[in-house]
Amino acid sequence: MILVTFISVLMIGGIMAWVAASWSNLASRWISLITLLIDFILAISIWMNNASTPWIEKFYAPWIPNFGINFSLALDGLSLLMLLLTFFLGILGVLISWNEIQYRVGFFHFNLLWVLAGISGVFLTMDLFLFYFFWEVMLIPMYFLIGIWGHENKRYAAFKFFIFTQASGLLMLLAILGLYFVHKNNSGVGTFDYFQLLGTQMSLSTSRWLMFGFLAAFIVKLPVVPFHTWLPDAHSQAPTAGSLILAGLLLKTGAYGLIRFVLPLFPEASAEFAPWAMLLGVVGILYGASLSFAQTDLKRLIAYTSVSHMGFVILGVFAFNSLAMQGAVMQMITHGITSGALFAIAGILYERIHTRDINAMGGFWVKAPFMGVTTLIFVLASLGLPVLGNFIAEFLTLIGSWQANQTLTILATTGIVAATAYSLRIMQKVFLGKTLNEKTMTDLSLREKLVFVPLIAAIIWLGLFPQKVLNTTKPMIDKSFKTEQTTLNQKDNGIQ
Amino acid sequence: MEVSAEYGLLLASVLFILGMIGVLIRRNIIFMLVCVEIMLNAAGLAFIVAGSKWVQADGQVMFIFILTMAAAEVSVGLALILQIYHQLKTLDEDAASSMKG
Amino acid sequence: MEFSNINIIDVLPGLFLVVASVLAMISIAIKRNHIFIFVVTSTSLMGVFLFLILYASNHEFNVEPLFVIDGFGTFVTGLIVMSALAVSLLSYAYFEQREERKEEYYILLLLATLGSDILVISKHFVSLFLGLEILSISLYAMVAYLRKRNKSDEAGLKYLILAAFSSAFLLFGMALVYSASGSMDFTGIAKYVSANPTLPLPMFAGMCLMVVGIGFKLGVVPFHMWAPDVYEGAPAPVAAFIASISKGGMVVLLVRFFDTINGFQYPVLVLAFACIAVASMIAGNVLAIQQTNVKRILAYSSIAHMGYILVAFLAGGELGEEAVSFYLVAYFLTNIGAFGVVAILSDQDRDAERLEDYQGLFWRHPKIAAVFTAMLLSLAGIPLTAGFLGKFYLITSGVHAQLWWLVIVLVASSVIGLYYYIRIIAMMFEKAEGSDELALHPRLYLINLITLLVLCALIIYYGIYPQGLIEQIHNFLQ
Amino acid sequence: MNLLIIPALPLLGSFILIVVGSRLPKRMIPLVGAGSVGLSALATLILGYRFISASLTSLNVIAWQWMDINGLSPAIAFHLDALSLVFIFVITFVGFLIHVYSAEFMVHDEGYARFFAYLNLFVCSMLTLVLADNLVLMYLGWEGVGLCSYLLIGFWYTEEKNGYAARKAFIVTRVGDILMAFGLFLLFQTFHTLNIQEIAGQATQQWTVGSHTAFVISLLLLGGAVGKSAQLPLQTWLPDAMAGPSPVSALIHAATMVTAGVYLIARMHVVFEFAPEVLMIVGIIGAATLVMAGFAALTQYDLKRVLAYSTISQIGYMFLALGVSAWSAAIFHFMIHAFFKALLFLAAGAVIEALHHEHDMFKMGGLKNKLPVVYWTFLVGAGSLAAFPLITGGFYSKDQILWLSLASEHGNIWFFLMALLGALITSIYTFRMLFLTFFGKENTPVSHVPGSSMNIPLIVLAVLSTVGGFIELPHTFGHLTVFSDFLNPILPSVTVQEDLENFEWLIQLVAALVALSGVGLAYFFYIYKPELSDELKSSAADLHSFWLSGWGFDKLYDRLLVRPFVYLSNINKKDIVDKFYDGLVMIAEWVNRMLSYTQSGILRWYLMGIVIGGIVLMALALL
Repeated sequence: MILVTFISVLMIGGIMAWVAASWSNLASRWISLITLLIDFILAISIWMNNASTPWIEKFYAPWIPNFGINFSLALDGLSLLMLLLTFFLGILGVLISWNEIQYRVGFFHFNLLWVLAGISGVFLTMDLFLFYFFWEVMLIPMYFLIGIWGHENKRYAAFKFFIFTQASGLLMLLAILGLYFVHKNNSGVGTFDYFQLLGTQMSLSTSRWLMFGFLAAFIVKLPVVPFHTWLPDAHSQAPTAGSLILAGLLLKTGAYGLIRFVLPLFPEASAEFAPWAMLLGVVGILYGASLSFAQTDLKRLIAYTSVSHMGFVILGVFAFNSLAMQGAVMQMITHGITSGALFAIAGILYERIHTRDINAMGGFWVKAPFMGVTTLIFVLASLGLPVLGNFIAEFLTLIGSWQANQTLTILATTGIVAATAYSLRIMQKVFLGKTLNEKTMTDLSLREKLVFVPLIAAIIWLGLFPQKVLNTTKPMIDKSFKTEQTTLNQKDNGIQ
Repeated sequence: MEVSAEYGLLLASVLFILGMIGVLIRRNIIFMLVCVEIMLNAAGLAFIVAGSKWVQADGQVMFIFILTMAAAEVSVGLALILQIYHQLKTLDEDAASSMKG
Repeated sequence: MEFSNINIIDVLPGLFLVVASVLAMISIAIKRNHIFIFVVTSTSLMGVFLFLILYASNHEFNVEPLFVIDGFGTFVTGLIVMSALAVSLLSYAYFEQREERKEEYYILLLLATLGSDILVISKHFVSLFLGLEILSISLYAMVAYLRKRNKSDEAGLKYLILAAFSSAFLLFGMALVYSASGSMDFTGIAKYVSANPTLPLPMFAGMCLMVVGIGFKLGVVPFHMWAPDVYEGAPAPVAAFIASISKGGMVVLLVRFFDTINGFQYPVLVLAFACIAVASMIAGNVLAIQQTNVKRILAYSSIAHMGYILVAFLAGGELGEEAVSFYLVAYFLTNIGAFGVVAILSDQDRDAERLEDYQGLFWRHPKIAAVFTAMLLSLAGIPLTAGFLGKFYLITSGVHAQLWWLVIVLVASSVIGLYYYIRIIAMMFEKAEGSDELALHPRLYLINLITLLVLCALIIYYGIYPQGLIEQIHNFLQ
Repeated sequence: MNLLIIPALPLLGSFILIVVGSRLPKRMIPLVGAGSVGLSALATLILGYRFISASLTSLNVIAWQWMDINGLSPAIAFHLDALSLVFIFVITFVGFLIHVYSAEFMVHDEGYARFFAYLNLFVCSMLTLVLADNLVLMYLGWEGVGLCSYLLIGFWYTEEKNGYAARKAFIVTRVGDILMAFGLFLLFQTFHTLNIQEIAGQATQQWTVGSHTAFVISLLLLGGAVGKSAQLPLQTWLPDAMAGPSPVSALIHAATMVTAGVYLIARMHVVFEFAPEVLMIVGIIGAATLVMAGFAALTQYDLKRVLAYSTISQIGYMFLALGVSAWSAAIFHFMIHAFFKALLFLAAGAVIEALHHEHDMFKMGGLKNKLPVVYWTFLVGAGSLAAFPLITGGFYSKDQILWLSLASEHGNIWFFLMALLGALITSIYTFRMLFLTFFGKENTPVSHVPGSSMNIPLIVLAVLSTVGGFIELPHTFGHLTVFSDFLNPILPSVTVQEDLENFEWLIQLVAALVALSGVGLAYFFYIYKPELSDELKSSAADLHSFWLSGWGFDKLYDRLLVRPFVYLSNINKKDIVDKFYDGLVMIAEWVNRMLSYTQSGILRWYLMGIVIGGIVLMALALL
């Protein structure tokens, strides 16, 4: 039941926030903040006392029996972590847009909360139809967030985002239906239930096609080069909270989908596809890095770093061993925090100097040392410095993928050098060097500190005490690698 | 004397095609209407031929329906043509092309 | 044929409609009064609808030789009547603001509904022809009803000539089929067809010519070109009627005819329809992407949607029919809703058809904008709307029948489709600057608003909880 | 007393300074900064005393389990043994002295607190590096010091070029780091652990000398070491790193961080011993580097750049020693070098500050009497660097390396000759530096004379760099082996080729003579006949500029790597992939235009459409 609460609280909160705005914007801000806090505390409480069972919580109710469609939710370690991330970033999103958004505040928070509701749904649902349902539902409010409160080129960005994700989503729908009928023909029961579909027997070619259907949706969301071009536009045009949620959460739904659906549903096909997927990941890492090094629009730059970082996720997921998988999950979380923070910084810089062009920035450290330190920390995180969470993620991913494929791992690791280059470039261009454009520059306000201190704490905590997180996902990952372990061993022997 | 149904149908189709070509090439709306009527009557003829082929009354019944419908259609059509003429001061169909794209 | 009361019940809806139209005429003869005739029309439609809800059953009953009243027919009849009701509800306010004489419109409306109803239950060329012509001829008048407007007349004339032209094809086709098979009864034709596996040329030719006629009514490529012009010229409620009811009847007829004669055994016909479907889906969507006239956009989208329906039609079988029925419901509701919005925003000098008319609508009339958004999303097939489940149903049937190519085209083209729906939505959420001078100043009638809200509620309800509707369809289609 | 406190104190200090540094009164800042390091130095002394008196071999402390996923279970755990003890002693002690020095040196800088914060952070990470008991934690320290060096090189961040130097340092070392990372991956794959002791244990069980895996792994680790220790081919960052304040150069780029590579190899010597070829490579790198850097140092104008190149070349000696598996000799030279090189840098810093930030030696001169303390201490340091016979620590440490480079079982005559050549050059450039700076006529007036808190560290270091040498005396006289005995449990003592044992005195004699002759040459060229040096310079101008530019490595890498990368990323700034999707859109719009022509609004077209449709259908039917 609590799983339903997670989603419904957000939806109701959203409506309340919209209504409340008609008499006070502040009210709607507070409402959405409180709503998210409630969910966050709920999630935390579950996390604190969860047994290491694969499935912590389940909810099930029939919805469209004729198609065997059920409203079935379930929570395991992975979903739990993702939920935590969702609510955490959600809270920060509300805080960061506290002053930024002055236009149609109520509707803004409505959309914000409904996006989060959709995302939570995606992370929770265990019915493929329902999954697709939420998958689409989360797009609409996101579209509005970009399209209404975005920057100068918002229309284009919003369209691009919407159409890319929709197109890929429809392919996934086809694949889902294909799976449905395959299962129906095998067993006579038509159902979209994840657990029943898990062991579906099918010919390799069939599963290959279906897998590509699923992949289409996920690698566009992730995004994987060459399906990434919606991302820079969407990220750079969205309002701060929007970019924060895009980078922090929406991309993760893609990775989540890979872990939750593609690998378990099509083990052989994905094992067969793994090398190519890893290759795509590496291409993403390097390509994203080189592009972000060239950008002059700060948000665009950060967006391309996301492309680069999500490359590690797909690399780790398709390395088919628990080390890399843990790394990938970790990367999902840490990248969520890091990129979120960087976008937040870009946002508050924009609030102050009304430009995103880094050539118009420089030497802000003088005026804003706190902001400088904060940025420094997250820049270092994004270049994978130990002590910060991203290091754990990348280290695990790479040490895992090394077991699977060494050449690709080597290439991926060179991406870290590139990461150093572009990350330090941010620092240099914005905070070091000659002091420019500093008249309107001010240091972090208390509210902004309230945003960044938790982020910093989180990223350092993840870097020093990752075990708690790793334990949370451990049961689920161990379970999912009972089958793959064999293939991994074969790979191992192949290497020695 | 006996005429096989095929010839009847052939005649009908020739009529039909004539009418069709007429509709396609005439510019004057009234003539277009007339040509449509020709096509309809061609169809009617085809029905009658078919009816006589199967020695049934249905074909002729259908023809009567067609006549009625044609009449109704023409009446509405003429009304519209009047309106068009009021507005465009011409019966050239190509003039009535304000909506496009 | 024996008149046990159940059969009376079966034929009653049609009779009701006849009676209603006659009543309407009489009322005019007595006294011209808009409200009165509006009330008469609406109540009678309402009555028929309620009657169907209460007494409709899914058993089959033939009125030899013309009509067959079965579950499918009854269901769609109900749908048509309900849609007609919605249209008439929307029409009142619309025509109240126009200067023409309003009363005859309702007679035409009722007659058109009757014609469509006859199409739905007909199983014989004669009844088919009758229904079709009753529908068309009343539509000519309805399209050209606002005779002070050039567009309206032009649209009417175009529609008339094209419709007559295409029905000539249809008739000639019928004649050929008749001459070949010796029967104008679907079942009779079916017998003939099953008797001799290789059909003679005239038979085929006839069927193709019939397809031309049918295709025209459905407005599918390449018989679609009338659609945008007519939609643009016709009064918004009439456009709604054409978009939904007149097409719905034809769809049902097509399904029935093909099922009875089992047309799927002829690859030629299947191929023909496949090509038509693909062409419609692509052309319809592509034509709309740079269109700036909302009515034309909706016209093109309806072309595409007919293409979608053809996919389910080709899929055939139990699932196919269900899909068609469900999609018709969603499509009717959505289209009427969409044109309803256009209608409610129109004022006496012109319809609200320009894209700019919708700029910032969300901040001026949130409710209407919300409804329109829902309708457009439903057309685009986004979850939380009936349109999504409709499309889901179609794709399901397509995948089930392994029509991969059609399904792929469906998906791809609906992606193109997204663009122009979103464009309108984006327009509505723009900041409302500069749009004031060209903004229309319609008088808002509560009745329209309520109708729209009801439609919107239905769409969302079926989008979230389709189970009930699906059950209904199941019962009727057994 | 807990081992943790040693790295914890500086961390605490830096934390305090970062958080509240800006609000602290100016006096407090050095108190916190230097105080914390001082305390941990004290702690080190106490701990070291305990350690030796209890004659422990090792001491382990586990703070907490870092992560634990099937097999990979690195902990935040520290491991103290003789080797790491030497290192933490040097780090904390020299570190403390440098902090004290900085307290005065940096006092007028507005980033006072920031400076100490970074410096403390550095000390902490360096301690973590050397104390780590597993390679992951060591990697943490490894990256940490890299970060601090980045921050401190770019400390004066308003200068564009400082930022560039800082980034260069970070990125170049990062290249080495990822090689090391590969080493880690491979180690984990082979042994399923990254704990150093366990690796050592398993290596001895599983490997035989010359095993392929061992070869690859140690090569990769060497890559890391080369990066950090600025050896060929990754040495280019160090000279630029002089952009940082002098104390930074003293602490990071002379005494401690740059020797992390030496530490790594010494720490993993078990692995390296299974790969003699790699050890040979280490030696070659060392030899090549020390000569290369020596020549480069000969030609520099900038006082600090000379020291930088000399650091590179001295570390070259250490590598050479490691290469001939004279482990303790390398560590010994590390310690002595830490003393005198820190001393030299601090002194140089004092000089530069005295001449308000004049770096060019040729604009200096005659400071002998102006800055007596600096002069004398600098002299001691220079002597030690030039290995002035018998009285300096440098003599003993370097002489050991010279001897073993020939006499060790892995040694050979070429190593020896290179080392000898290096020694000659070393003493030449050292005293060239000394003469140019302190002798001759005064070119720039002295603005400000260093105070006590700058002088005291200089003196202490001077003493250390002299007496430090006497704890390890060669067989030929004294034969005192405190240091090597102390390290023996960790680092095996080197085995000398029997046939050479009796020639040690000869070698020492040669070495001494070489050192002295170097001094002589320097005197001849820069005091006795200065014009001669200019003629020499002009006669071999190309060679001079070649050496001046550090053998043109910078240019090479710039052409080879940097520019291509920047060029590639810049031409693709607009993201070529996007063009493809734009293309799709354009196609759709084109089709749309084409189709809109059919919607001409003319009835005839529409009729025609219907007819054509009919005909097509008929055609289908007929087929």
